[in-house]
Amino acid sequence: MATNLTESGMEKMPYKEVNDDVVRTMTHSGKGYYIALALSISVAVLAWGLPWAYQIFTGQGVTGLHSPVYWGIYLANFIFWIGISHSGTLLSAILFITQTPWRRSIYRSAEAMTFFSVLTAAIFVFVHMGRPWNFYWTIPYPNQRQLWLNFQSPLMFDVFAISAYMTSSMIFLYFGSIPDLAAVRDRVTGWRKSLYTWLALGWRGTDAEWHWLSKAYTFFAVFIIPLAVSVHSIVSWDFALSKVPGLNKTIFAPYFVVGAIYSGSAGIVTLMVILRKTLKIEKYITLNHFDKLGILLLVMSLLWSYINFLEVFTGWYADTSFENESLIYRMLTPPFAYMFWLMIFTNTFMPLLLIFRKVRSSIIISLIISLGINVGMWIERYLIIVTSLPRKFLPYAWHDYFPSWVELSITVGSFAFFSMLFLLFVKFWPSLSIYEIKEDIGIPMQKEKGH
Amino acid sequence: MRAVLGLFTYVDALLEAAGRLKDSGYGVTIFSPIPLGHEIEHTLGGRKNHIRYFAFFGAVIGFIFGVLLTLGTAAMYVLPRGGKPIFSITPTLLISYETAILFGVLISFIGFCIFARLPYYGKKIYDDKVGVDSFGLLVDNIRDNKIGDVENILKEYGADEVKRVEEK
Amino acid sequence: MDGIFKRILERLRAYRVPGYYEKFDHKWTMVVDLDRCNGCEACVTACYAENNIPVVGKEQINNSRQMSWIRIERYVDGEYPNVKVKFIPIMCQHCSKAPCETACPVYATYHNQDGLNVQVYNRCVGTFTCATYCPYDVRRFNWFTYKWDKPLDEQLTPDVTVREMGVMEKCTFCIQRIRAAKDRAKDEERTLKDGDVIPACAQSCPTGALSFGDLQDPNSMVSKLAKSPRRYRLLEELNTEPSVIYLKRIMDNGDESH
Amino acid sequence: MKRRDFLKFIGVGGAGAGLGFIFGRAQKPPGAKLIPYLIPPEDIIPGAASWYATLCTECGAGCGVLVKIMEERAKKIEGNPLHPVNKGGLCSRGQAALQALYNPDRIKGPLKRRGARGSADFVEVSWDEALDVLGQKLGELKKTGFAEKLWFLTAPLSGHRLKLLTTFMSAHSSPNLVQYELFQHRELAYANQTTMGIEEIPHYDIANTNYMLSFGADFSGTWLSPVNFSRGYGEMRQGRHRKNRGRLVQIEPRLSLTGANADEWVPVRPGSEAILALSIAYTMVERGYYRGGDASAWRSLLSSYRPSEAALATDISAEKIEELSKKFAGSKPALAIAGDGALSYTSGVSCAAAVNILNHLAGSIGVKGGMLINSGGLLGKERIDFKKGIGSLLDAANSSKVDALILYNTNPLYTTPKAANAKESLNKIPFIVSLSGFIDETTAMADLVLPAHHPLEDWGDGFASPSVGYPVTTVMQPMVSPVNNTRGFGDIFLALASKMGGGVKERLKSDSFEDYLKSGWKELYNRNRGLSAGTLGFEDFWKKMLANGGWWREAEPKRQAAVSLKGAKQMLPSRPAVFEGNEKEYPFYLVLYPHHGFGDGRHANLPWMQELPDPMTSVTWGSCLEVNPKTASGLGIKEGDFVEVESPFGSITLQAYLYPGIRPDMVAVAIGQGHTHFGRYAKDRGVNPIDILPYKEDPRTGSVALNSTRVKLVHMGTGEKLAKTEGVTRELGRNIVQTITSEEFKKMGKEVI
Repeated sequence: MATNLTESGMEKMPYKEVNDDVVRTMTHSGKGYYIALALSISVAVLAWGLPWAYQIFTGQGVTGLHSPVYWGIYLANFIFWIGISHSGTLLSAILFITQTPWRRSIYRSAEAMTFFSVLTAAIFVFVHMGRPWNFYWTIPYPNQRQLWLNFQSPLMFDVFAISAYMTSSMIFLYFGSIPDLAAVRDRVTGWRKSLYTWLALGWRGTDAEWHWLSKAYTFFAVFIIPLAVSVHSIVSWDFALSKVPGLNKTIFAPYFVVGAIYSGSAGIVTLMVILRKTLKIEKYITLNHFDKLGILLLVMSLLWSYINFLEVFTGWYADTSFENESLIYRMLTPPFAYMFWLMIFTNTFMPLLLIFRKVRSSIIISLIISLGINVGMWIERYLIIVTSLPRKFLPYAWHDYFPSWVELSITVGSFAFFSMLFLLFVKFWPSLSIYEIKEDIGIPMQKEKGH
Repeated sequence: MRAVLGLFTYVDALLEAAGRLKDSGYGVTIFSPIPLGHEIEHTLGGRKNHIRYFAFFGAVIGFIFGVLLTLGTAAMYVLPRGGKPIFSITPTLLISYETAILFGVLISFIGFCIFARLPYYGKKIYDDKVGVDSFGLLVDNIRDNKIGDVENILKEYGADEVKRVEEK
Repeated sequence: MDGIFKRILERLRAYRVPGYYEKFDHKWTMVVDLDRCNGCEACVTACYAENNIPVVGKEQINNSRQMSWIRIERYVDGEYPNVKVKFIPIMCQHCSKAPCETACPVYATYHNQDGLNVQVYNRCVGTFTCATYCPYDVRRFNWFTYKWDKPLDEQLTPDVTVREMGVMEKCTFCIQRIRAAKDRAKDEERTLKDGDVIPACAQSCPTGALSFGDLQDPNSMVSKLAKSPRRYRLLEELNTEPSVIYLKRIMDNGDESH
Repeated sequence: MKRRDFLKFIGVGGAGAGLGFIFGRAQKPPGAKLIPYLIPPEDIIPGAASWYATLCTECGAGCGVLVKIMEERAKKIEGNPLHPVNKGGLCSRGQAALQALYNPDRIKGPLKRRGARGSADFVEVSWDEALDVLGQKLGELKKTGFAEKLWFLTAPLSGHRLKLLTTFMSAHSSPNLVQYELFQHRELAYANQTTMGIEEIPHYDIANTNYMLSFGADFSGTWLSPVNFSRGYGEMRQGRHRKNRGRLVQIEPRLSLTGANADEWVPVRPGSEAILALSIAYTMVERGYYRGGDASAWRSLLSSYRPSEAALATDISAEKIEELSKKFAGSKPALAIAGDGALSYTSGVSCAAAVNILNHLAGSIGVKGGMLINSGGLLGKERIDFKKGIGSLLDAANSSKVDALILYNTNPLYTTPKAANAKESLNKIPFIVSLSGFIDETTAMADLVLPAHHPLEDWGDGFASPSVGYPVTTVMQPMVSPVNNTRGFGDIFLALASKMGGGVKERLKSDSFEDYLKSGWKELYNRNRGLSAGTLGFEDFWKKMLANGGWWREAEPKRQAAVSLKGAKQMLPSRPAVFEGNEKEYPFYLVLYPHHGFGDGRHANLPWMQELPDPMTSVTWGSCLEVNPKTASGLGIKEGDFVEVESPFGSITLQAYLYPGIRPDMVAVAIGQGHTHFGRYAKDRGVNPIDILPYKEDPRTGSVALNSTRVKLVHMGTGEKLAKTEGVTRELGRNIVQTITSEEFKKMGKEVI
């Protein structure tokens, strides 16, 4: 270790400083934090809670949906948030198995992002329902209605996939942070102490506990990767199993999984930039992290662009009136044409800049590119649904779709809801993994013999 | 019986002390803020990994639960739909795949709690400094007369602090 | 305990065959003779009267939320003066391989013993999947709980439920008339004969374009009409196997019309 | 609290901020009332339905219907399968009759005017008080010797209701009973009378014809008897007993619903249909297809309609005329008909005569598949009094010869152009009584409103005109007990007669219209052997007739008729119909047609009719201006843009609809919308195109011409979306409506059945 940089590019510091920094991020919250929290809670309630209550009481008619476009912006949001959630799986599980060093300081908040975006997505399932007060009919429990559920329906696959994914990502997040909760438990007082004592399950850091933790953690990592891939292909099968000309394509499962990982990584880059600035943890998330994330984004953007081109190409190649109409509607008729080309610009051309190291290691440009990708990916989900459903088989029944104010305000509300959850997470949970960073710094040895 | 807790800053010193004490018959537990899996294995010998079986059986049980749920309910209330067979393979496999992973995760988490005997909120021997930067070595079931030798060994290997703790 | 396993095993063997459920009691079929249909929309109003379909008002029609279970589609090709107008009445096709049935998570729509694609209103949770999967766009949704101004609700028939908001609905081939005809046949101890059941639209059609009957009964009018060389089915290439059979319209492609 | 409401409260609705909102909104629905029958009336079995036969009065066709009654509420109207006019079928307006019965805007009881006339400010009065006021007013008129100053304006009536009314008016010694309606087919009756000497409108046997020339007749939509003609159209196309498929040629400037189903569309210039028909007739005589004795006389009579000259006037090529006449003469039996589209010009009656000439030359009068002559109904012939149209009433009112006017089932202020300033004339009438069930434009001017029953609550009968070759009578019986405090049409006059006493009272002695009807029928029963055959006395006959819905007996129509040369000579038009407004300033013809769902505007207050998409434009809840896409692009008009349509007599503004099936030099608007009163569904919705027409009454027939002005279009700018249900009407090669050519169909040979 000639230079005093750790493998992941952080410069070494004593263990104690790591503990202090993490506890500082949790206990000291500046005025800015409270303003942000208050803002996000109020926007979440006003932009999501009230319009939703209004929609429940007046009926789904307040949205812009109609025949033949029965799925609209709610489904686009649902897929967008499920897509963002695959970032956690990628960062913490896949990179954990491949032992990449630079994941150590960012995987915890990535997992948190997974869990919160799955939560937001799950709530969208209820928002888009026609009669949400009967939601419990979609849960397979023994009942006296002499009726079980149609397990051949893609919607039932969704119910299972999302609930499995939500529980396993929650366990994955909680399980990985038990040692940190114990470390924080020893440093805080008052109600926080009783909270973390309860949460840390009496962890003492004995070698036996560490042994079982690392073993179980490997299994979780192994389990959650195929689950994430299956969740997003199931979400894509809601559309691919239909007979709508724009949606009925076999490329949809890989297309959605790649799109998910792509938008997830972009989400992580955005989050890391914001987290780094607000929590003043520049020491831990260094430019090397952004460099590596940049490469990841570049790879994913090329993969996504290939599959997107493939989807359009197969549609065009079939040359049936059904496919052509939905392509023309998506690529050439305003206002969808503007959104389509904006998406192509932000998702394909802008990330090509990440080839240059200078771009990758500049925080501002990475932020702009990742925000562009987030916007682009939302537009992609929105376009998939909203430009293929109005152009189904019978031209007489074609009607265009534009979201109403209720839908738009609920979309804004969902972003506020996500940021509210994240702001609470930062204060109630160690957002950096203390023991992983210490491991990264290295084990204090008396004699400098090679390991 | 009595117990002694020694706090070290350097891991190699601690491991040597632990090896020596273990050879002379004392029960040794090592506290550390970071997982020392490999180092401990070299000196004190590795442990078997029982979580494997939990994960495997959890997945199998989950798979069976999924199959039973889909096919069993279809058999109980026969409602034909869309010309599809009542027992169709693909949806069953899909749902069993999901439940397999779900049960796998849940049962291996339960397995971890069993082996680490974790959710235990009673009083146990513990020192706050272990969570930050020092490494603890707890030696227990020492007969009263041997207390002195154990403490000397610990100091000999450079323990920063040696404390007698009550066995609870 | 072995009773249950024996039942499941026995069903396992029986249900594996995809076509297990060919043994429906009836194969209700609607034959639409497009050469007779003149697009006068008497069937649309008859359906409104028979099935308590709500009137949604101008603003909802602007949002394309009309609730009619049967609609007359009009395709106008050619420029003035060689304008060719074609009408086609489209209602739920009651497909025997219905994409909507497999999609509904709560069995709100399934293929019942009558061979009809049944829509169960009180089970519907409103996930819209069936309407998205239907290639014929014939499903209608109750966007609001629609009101009937005071004495107009006297006209609501008790045979058909009035749907509340959040429920999907579609043409049911006047299932209340099928049930009533079956009851009458049972009271008179005879099996259903052709012409017992006639939906409101077929009954009111002035040109006799719509005829309805059971395809499984060989000497019914529909099975004779179904053998006509002019028969075709809408969007047959999607192999949903619809049970509405259209008879081609005779139209000279207008070259010698002027 | 039901479980579902509980779930809505507790959590699904979102955070507490929303809860206040939730509590405010959720009230429980009012408890529904059970049926408290201790001793249920004999035919009320809760849950079981019974069907009663009656007459549909929504348009003049007079189809027989069955009404499904459950727990004393009318649930559904279906066609009466036994009735010879509609044989079980029914049009959408017939289905919607229930909505008029249970309409929320029906007048609840007799009203007396309180505010200024026309303000529709009424006060409820009791029946006795209202009848006293009317009886006293009529008695006063009779005493002062001005009995003839009582006018009665009604829609065409038939059967015993007309008989009662004529006896009442003659007892009151006033000859001024005016039967007037916008689409009353006066031109047809007049042309038949002058050319063939028969009054009834003949039965057009479409089911058996091989080749049909339809001049502006939208017979599957709104003309004459749509259900009967649609049944005929269905048989003509795919009748089981037919050897080959009939052909339909539609000759009209704007493609109507019938035109859309035709094999050919001949877009003739508006107003020149008569010239085209006569030039076809001339070519038939010229080419020798007509071998009648008086061929030379016909040739000289029709000499001025050579195809070469006619081509200029009608904008149809001479070869086309030759081809049409060759086909028309060649395929026996052929049939030519003239509908409202071709007859409502200033000299529209000439086209009806021209069509009679065509049928005569083709030898299809009185022949199966042609024009079958109807004989008069049981109560003798109903003669249309051509002298008594709306014009006669307005002139009398202007010269203050009218002291009291009674209105029934008619809305002249809506159906007459503003140019006739009917409102001022009505204002001159001191005392106006309306028997309408709704407050429409004319009833708003009334001083006294005596709401008559809706036909489904009332007794009566009707003699179908046009009938189906043999006389058909349909009986109207009350389906449900009256919904509001209204009285039967006959009962009002019987009560009035007993109140006024004197001559009127002896002439109308029976105490209720049901007895009057029954005694009338008893007379008929005793007079005609045909009725009494196979019945055990009058009561049994009466029961059977009520069960079947009427009385008719199949008979081969044997009456013959022929077009006389002299009669035809008077009717020949010298030039196409004249249009007001000069060509340069008002470049476009304005053609009006009855809306598919509203007829002449009488059904605009039915929600089902407002929501029924128009068959050719799919526009609902409003009006639209149909304009040719090329003309529209020339003026920069896109769909949904507001366009001001200005004629020399007024202007209306409505949204444009690009309609390929219309001539570029004309625009078309449907009649039916644009009501200023008439209930919540019809009020202030769309525009009434009749307002901007000139008041051109044809002196011979007394009917107002609808296609009689030119207009200019002013593009007002983009409005909001047009409320229509169609998406894209191009088929894009997706084979949705698959077609085969007639040769392929012939090769298919006899179909299986």
